[in-house]
Amino acid sequence: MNYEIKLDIFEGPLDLLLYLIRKNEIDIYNIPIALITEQYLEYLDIMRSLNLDLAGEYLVLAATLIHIKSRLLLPPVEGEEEGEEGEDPRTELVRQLLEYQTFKEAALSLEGRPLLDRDVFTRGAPAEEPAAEEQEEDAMIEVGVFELVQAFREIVSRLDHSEDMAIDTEKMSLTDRINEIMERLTEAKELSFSDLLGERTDRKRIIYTFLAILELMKLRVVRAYQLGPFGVIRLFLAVEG
Amino acid sequence: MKEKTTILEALIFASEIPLTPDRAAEIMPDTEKREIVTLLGELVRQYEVRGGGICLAEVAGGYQFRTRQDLAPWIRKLKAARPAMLSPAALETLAVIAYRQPLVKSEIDRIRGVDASGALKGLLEKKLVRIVGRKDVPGKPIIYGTTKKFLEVFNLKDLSELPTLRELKDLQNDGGEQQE
Amino acid sequence: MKEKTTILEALIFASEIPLTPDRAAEIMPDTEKREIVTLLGELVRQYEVRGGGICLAEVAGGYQFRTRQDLAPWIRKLKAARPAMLSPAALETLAVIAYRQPLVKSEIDRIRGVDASGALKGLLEKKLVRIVGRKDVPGKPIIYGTTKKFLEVFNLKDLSELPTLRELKDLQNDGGEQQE
Repeated sequence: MNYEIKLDIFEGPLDLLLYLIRKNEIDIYNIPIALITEQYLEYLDIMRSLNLDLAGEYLVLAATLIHIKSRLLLPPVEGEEEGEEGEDPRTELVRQLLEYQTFKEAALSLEGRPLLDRDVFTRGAPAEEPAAEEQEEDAMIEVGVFELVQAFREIVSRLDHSEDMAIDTEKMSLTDRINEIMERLTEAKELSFSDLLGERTDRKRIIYTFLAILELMKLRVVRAYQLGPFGVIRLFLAVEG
Repeated sequence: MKEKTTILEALIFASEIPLTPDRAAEIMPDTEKREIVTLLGELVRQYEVRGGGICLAEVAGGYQFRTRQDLAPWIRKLKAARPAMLSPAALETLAVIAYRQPLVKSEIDRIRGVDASGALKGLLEKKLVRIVGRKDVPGKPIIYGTTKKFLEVFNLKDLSELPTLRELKDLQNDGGEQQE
Repeated sequence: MKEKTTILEALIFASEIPLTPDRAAEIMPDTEKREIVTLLGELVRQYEVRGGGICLAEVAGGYQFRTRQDLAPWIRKLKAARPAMLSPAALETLAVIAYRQPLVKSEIDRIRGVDASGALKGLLEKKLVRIVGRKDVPGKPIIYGTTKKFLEVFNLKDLSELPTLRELKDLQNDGGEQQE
């Protein structure tokens, strides 16, 4: 076999497989699995010997190929796998390859479009600013969630002390609850635990409400009083807004 | 030249993003959107007929002046910088997102047969792809979609201007050896 | 239109600074500077005669397209409601509040390592951040949190839809795919 191909050109195992199919001028609907598996494994060996970082996905596909090969070799078992009788074990792989090939084509067609700053260019000079009038207050904001989390990540990475800054969705649900409680307390001045729970008393809500109150007490924003043992717990804002 | 066309031309020129007919109608309250659309169409043709170095392109739902495509070598000389290209991995990932959006990362990985994390992050940073929301299934995975900037960069009026996957498939079937 | 004029027009349009005849001559080595000056003069007149929304002005020894001066009121209207960009400081402050809320200013300052007063004021004005309450400690510091508008602007159903740091980290762990 001639190995002078550029190994790093492959975008993944499916790409490598497509390459082998094309190279051998094989009908994609009738892949000679034994041949292709053999060549695929040889390529993996070369990649490994060149110390190329072999993504796990390459090995997964190798296993799939070997599995398909073994199924093709076995005589069909009577009775077993009745539903799949006659089903070619290569079908799923072919479907996946065709789908991938379509998107590869889509990528090429995207690249063939007149690209901004490669093929076409917009006005280079910044627009002259006529004397600016005051900006509208409700101006839209042009950043997305990704920019926000990235900004936070950068700050966290700057912190030298290893404070636990991991944020999970649980914490954020808790924050939602805290905000809701604060809003309601600011209006009502005083609320009981069951007032806060309202109609919806699913388990998660009860837990988060309880945790939110604990958090607010710890923050010294809210005070809780109980009228005698087993009495109703009443919550107050510790400081008037 | 009609006064209204003149105003529209100046607005398109001064706008940092493609000017939408809606935006133009907001700025020109005496002109109906229908009239604006007609005038914009006339202006596009006017620039076509003139055949100068600039053309009026319809992108991302709006209108923007752009240099004519065949003059790119001259502009590249002016800018003296190699345009930033997307890697094949980034392009593939972008194609999957463009055609299958809104979708989650595991779906991208499945189609490409490889982990798309690196490519995805690059596309988010380039603002070609954005986080649309979360899917209401266990684990609440993040849903991705393309941005307006994607339309601007790839010179698309809207997503429907992309060739359909069927058209691309047909291309493959008659194309034969299209790689390399 | 002459091919050379077409190239000049595209170069002027795409140039970040007024295009000088010298620079144009560098880019177009087959054309003498004298010819370029003549062509530029013709182009200026062409735009004058056309009387559109754009004119070609001679500024700072070079040539630049500008909107016609008398159309300035329209351009001002266009610019008035332009999307406001958050400054990096504002974005950082907002990120800290979004992820660590409810929290007091001293906590924001501590995390960011700089005084957040200015950024905080801007965020309150933009109604992205609000005063949640006061902490019952000496000085009664104000506690901040994000608003409903924050959720709207960032297209979030609720705060738990914010991507987590872990999710972002997962995206970049695979740095293998070079983006160029």
